[in-house]
Amino acid sequence: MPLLKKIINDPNACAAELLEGLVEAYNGAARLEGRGSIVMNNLPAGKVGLLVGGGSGHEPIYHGLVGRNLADGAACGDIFAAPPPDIVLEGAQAVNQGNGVLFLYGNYAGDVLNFDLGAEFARDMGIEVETVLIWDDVPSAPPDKKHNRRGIAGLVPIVKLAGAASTKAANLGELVRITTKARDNTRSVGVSSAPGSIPATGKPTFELPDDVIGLGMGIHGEKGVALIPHQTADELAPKLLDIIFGDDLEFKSGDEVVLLVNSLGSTTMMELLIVLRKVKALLNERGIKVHDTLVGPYVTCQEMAGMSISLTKLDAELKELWDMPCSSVCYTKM
Amino acid sequence: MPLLKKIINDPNACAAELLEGLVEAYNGAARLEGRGSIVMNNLPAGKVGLLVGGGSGHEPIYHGLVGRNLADGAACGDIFAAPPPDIVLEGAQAVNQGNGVLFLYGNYAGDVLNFDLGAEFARDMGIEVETVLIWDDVPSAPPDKKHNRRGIAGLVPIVKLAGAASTKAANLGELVRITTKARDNTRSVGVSSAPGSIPATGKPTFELPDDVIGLGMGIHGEKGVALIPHQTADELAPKLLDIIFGDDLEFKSGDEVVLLVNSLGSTTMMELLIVLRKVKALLNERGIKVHDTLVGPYVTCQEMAGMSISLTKLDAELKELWDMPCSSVCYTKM
Amino acid sequence: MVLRVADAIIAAEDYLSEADRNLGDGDHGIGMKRGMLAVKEKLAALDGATPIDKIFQTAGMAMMSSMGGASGVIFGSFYLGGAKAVPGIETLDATSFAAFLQGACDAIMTRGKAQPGDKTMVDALHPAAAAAQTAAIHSLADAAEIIATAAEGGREASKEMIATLGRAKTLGEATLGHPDAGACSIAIILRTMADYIAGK
Amino acid sequence: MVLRVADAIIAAEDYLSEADRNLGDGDHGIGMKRGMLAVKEKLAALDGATPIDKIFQTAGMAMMSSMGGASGVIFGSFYLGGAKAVPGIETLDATSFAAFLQGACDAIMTRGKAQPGDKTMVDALHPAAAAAQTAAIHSLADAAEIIATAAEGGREASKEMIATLGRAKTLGEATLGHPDAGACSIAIILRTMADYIAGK
Ligand SMILES: Nc1ncnc2c1ncn2[C@@H]1O[C@H](COP(=O)(O)OP(=O)(O)O)[C@@H](O)[C@H]1O
Ligand SMILES: Nc1ncnc2c1ncn2[C@@H]1O[C@H](COP(=O)(O)OP(=O)(O)O)[C@@H](O)[C@H]1O
Ligand SMILES: [Mg+2]
Ligand SMILES: [Mg+2]
Ligand SMILES: [Mg+2]
Ligand SMILES: [Mg+2]
Repeated sequence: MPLLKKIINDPNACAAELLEGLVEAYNGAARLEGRGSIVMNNLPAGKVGLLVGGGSGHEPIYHGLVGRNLADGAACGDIFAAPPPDIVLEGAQAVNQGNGVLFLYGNYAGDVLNFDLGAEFARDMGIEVETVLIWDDVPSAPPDKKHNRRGIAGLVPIVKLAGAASTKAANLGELVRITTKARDNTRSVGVSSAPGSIPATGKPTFELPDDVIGLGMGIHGEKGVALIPHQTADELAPKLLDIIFGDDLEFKSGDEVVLLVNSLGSTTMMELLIVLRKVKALLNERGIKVHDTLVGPYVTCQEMAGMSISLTKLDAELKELWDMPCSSVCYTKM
Repeated sequence: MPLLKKIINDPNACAAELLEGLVEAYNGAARLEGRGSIVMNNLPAGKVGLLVGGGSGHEPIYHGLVGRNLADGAACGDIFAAPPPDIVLEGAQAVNQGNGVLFLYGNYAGDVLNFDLGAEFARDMGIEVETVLIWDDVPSAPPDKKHNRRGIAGLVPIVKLAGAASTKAANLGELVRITTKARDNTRSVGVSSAPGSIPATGKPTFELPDDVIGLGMGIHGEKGVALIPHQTADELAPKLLDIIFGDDLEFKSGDEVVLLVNSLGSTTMMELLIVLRKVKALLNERGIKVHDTLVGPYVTCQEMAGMSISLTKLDAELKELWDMPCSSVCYTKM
Repeated sequence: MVLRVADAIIAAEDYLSEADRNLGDGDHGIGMKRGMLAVKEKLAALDGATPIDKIFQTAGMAMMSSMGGASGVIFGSFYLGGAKAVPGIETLDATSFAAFLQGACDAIMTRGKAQPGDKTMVDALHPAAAAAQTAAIHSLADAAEIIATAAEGGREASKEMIATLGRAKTLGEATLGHPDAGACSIAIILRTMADYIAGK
Repeated sequence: MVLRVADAIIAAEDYLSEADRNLGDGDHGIGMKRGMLAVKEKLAALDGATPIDKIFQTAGMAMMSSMGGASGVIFGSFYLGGAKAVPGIETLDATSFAAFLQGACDAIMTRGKAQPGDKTMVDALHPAAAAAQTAAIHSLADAAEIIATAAEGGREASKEMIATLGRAKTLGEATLGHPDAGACSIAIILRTMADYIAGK
C-alpha cells in the first residue's frame, strides 16, 4: 500500500500545527495556552471549570469541543498520545476561575496516568480538581467492570451536557454529580471496517481481512466482541442496538434519548444516514423517543472507516441542559 | 482493490434511504415531500422561497442545508445525478409561499437541464421562478467564461447567505440580487488526491497515480489545472490561494472574508486545520481579515480524498446576513 | 419494441457506465437502467390498445421522471420529442420512423443545446436521423438497418471528437479515443429496434 | 550514558513502534523518540559539573513533559524514581545502580499499578532490578551485564503473558507471542547502559 497522500508538513509536527490551525478556526473565541491547551477566552469569573482532553488525531474532538456552554479548555497530546501532565496543569490553571476544575476524558491508561499527575500538580497549586472518566463503549468490558471500559463517541453528548451544566453549576460537586449522571446514562457501540493511519509512520493502525468488520472494535482498532462478515446496514443496526439494550442501563418505552451516529472518518454521511434510518425505526418499535439527533464524523481516528451508535438517556435535568444552545468547532446547537 | 465495505443496503437504493435517514436527522424540522425533496416544516407565510438541490452522494450537502435561515427545500437526485424535473417541481411547489422561488444550485449540465425543465413546469403552474447558478470553481474555466465554471464547496457560504437573505427579502428580485452578489463574491479552488466510489458499482470515480495530486480538480474528479507532485500543506496552500487571487475578483488589504476549508471526504480534520493555519498566515500577510471560518467535510464525494479553499468577500449587507444564526444538519451557527 | 430496447439497455449497464467512466462520472449505465426499469413498469400498466405515440410518450415520461442527470432529460426527450412528431399514427413505417427520429433529434438539440461534433449522443442520433430521411424509400426493416448502422458509425466517430458539453467538457483533449457514453446508448437503442423490426 | 541511551532508543524507533502495533496503537517508538530528543536537548543545556542524580532527574522531567501517552509517565518515572533513590551520589557503582533501578521500578509500579505478569515494561524492569540487588557484589560492568541480560530475559518472558493493563488489555489472548513494547524499550535502555559502562 502506498503511503497515504496526506496534506501535511513534518509528519512529527502534525499535532502542534493542527492546534495552531484550530485556534484560527476559533477565530478569537479561544486561544492556545502554554504548549498544548486550547482555552476559551473571556471565561465568566467564578465559573466552575471544565477541562477535557486526550490525544490528537481524532479531530474534531477533543479540542474542537471547547466552546460556549461546552468545555472551557482541552489539554491536547500528540497524535494518539495523552497530553503530558504539565500540559494538563497549564490547561487546568487557565480554566480555573477559583472554583475548581472538572477533568473529563476518555478512560485510556495513558490519559489516566497523565491527567492524574496533572491533577496532583494542580492540587499542589491550590486548585480543586475532580475527575469523571468517560467509559461509554459497552463491548469493551462487562457491566461489572465499567472502569475497564473505553471512552468512544459517547463523549460528545457527555461533554455537551457537562458543558451546559458547568455554566449553571453552583460548585464543582454539582458539576461532578451531573456529569457522572450524563456518563452513566450514555452507552455506545461501534463497528470498524478499515484502519486509519499514523501520520508519523504512514502505517495503518490495525489490519482486518477484506470481508469482515469488527463488531465492538475500539476507535484505534482495539478488540471488540467479534469479527463478523461484512453485512448490510439493516442487518447491522439491530445487532448494535441489541448490545446496548443488553447492558445494565434500562431503556424502556417512553424514555427520551439523544442519538448520535458517528463516523470514524471515511465512512460517509450517506452511510450514517442509512444506518440512522434503521436505528430510528428500531427505537420507534420500542417506544423510545429521540429528543435530538447528531450525525457525522465527530470522533474520528484519521481516515479510519467504521461507525458507532450512542444513546444518552435524558431525565428532566439532562433534557434542560441538552436544550441549551452551544457553539464550538466540533458541535454547534442553536 | 476489493469492493469497499460500505455500510449500506441495496446499492441502488442508497439515495432513497439516505433521504429517509436525513428526515430522521431533522427530527421534525423538515419532511420528505413527494419523491425526493426535503422541505422545512412551518415555513413563514409569504416568505420568498429558496430551493437548492442536486445529486446525492455529496452529503451533508445539498439536502443537509435545508434549515432555519438556510434553504427552505432541496430537490435531491440519485447518487451523483441531478434530480428529475418533477422532483424539482414538487420541491418548488412545497417551498412556494406565493411569492416565488429562487432555484440555487451548482452549474452542472444535468442540473441545469432538469432544474430548467422543473422551472418551466412550475411557471406553467403559476409559480414565479428565478435561477442563480453557483460557479465558484476558479480553475474550471477562464474568468470570461464563468458560465462554464462548476459549483463546488463555495456553495456552502453562498447558500448560507441566500438563506439569510430569503428570510429578509421583500421579494424574489431582491433575493436574486443578493444571492447573485454572494455568488459573484465567492471563489474556490481544490485539490484531489484519491477517488471516491459509486455505491452502485463499487468503482472508483477516477484514477490518479500514487505520487501526484490533481490541482484544481473537480469534486467528481473532473480535470483541473495540472497534475502536480504530492507536496506539503505549506507548499500547496499558497498555490491554491494564488489561483484565487489571480482571478478577476479583487481581494485587497482591509477586505473581510468568510473562509471555508472543505474536505471531500476522507481527508481528515487534522489536515484541514494544518492547511487552515497556513492559509490564515497568507491572508494576514495580505491584510485580508477573516470574519468567520468554516472547516470540515461539508461538500464531499463519498470517501474521496482532497480539499478545497473558498473565500467569500463580504460587504456590509453580506456581513449582516452572515451574522444571522442558522441551523441545519450540514451547518449550524449560533 | 420499446420493451426490447429497455432490456437491451439494462443488459448493457456495465458497458455504458464504463464508457462514462472514461469521460464523465461513470454512472450513465446506472441512470439508463433506472430509466428503463421505470419504462418497463409504466408500459406494463398500459392496456394493449394503446396507440404507438402514446407508448413512446409514456416511455419518455418514465425516463424523464426517474433518471435525473443529464441523460434523464436528454433520453426522455428522445421518446417525447419523437412521439410529438408522429401524433396518432397506427403503424410504424419507414416514413414515420424517420419523422420520429427527426422529432427526437430536434427536441434533444433544443433542450441540450448540443451541436453535432460536441461529443454527445447527438453525434449518434443526428446521423441516424439524417440517414432515416433518405432511407424512407426502403422497407421499414431495411431502413431500420441503415439507421442502426448510421448510429453505430456516429458512435465510432464520436471517439475522434473533443468534448465541449456536459461533465466531460473540462477534460478537453483527454476525451480523444473514447466514444461518448450517450452515443453508445443511442447505438444500442437503434440497433435493438432494427433487430426487433427484422424479427431477430 | 543517558545520551547514549537516548541515541539507542531513537535508532530503535521503528522496531518499538512495530512492537506496539502488534498489541497497542503502534506509536511507542514515536513517543520514545520524542522523549529522547527532549532528553538530549535538556542535557545539552546542563553544565559539565551537573551531579549524576540531577542528570537522571532532568532526563525524567524531559520525558515526562514531552512524551505524553502511557509511556511518558512510565518512562519519565524510570529516571525520576531512580534519581530519587540515589540522592547526591558522585559516581555510579554496582550498589547505587541497584538502588537506582529499585527506585525506578518502585516508582513505576506505584504510578502505573502494574504487577509483574501484566505484560508491561515492568516485566523487564522488575527482574532487572531484582538481579541488580544480587549483582551488587560484582563490579559495575559485570553487574550491568547481568542486569541487561535479566531485562532481555524479561522482555522474552513477556511474550508468554496475557496483557491486563494499557491499550492491549482488551486484546486478551491475542497478545500471546508478542513481546511488550515497553519491555523492549527497557531491554534496550539497560543493554545500552551495560555497553557504555563496559566501554563498548
Ligand atoms: N447537452 C447535452 N446534449 C445532449 N446530450 C448530452 C448533453 N449533456 C450530456 N449529454 C449526454 O449525456 C451523457 C451522460 O449521461 P449521464 O452520465 O447519464 O448523466 P450525467 O452527465 O448527469 O452523469 C453524455 O455521454 C452525453 O451523451
Ligand atoms: N500501567 C502501566 N504500568 C507500566 N507500564 C505501562 C502501563 N501502561 C502502559 N505501560 C507501558 O507503556 C507501553 C506503551 O507505551 P506507548 O505506546 O508509548 O503509550 P500508549 O499506550 O499511550 O500509546 C506498553 O508497552 C507498556 O509497557
Ligand atoms: Mg498512543
Ligand atoms: Mg452523474
Ligand atoms: Mg454520468
Ligand atoms: Mg502506544
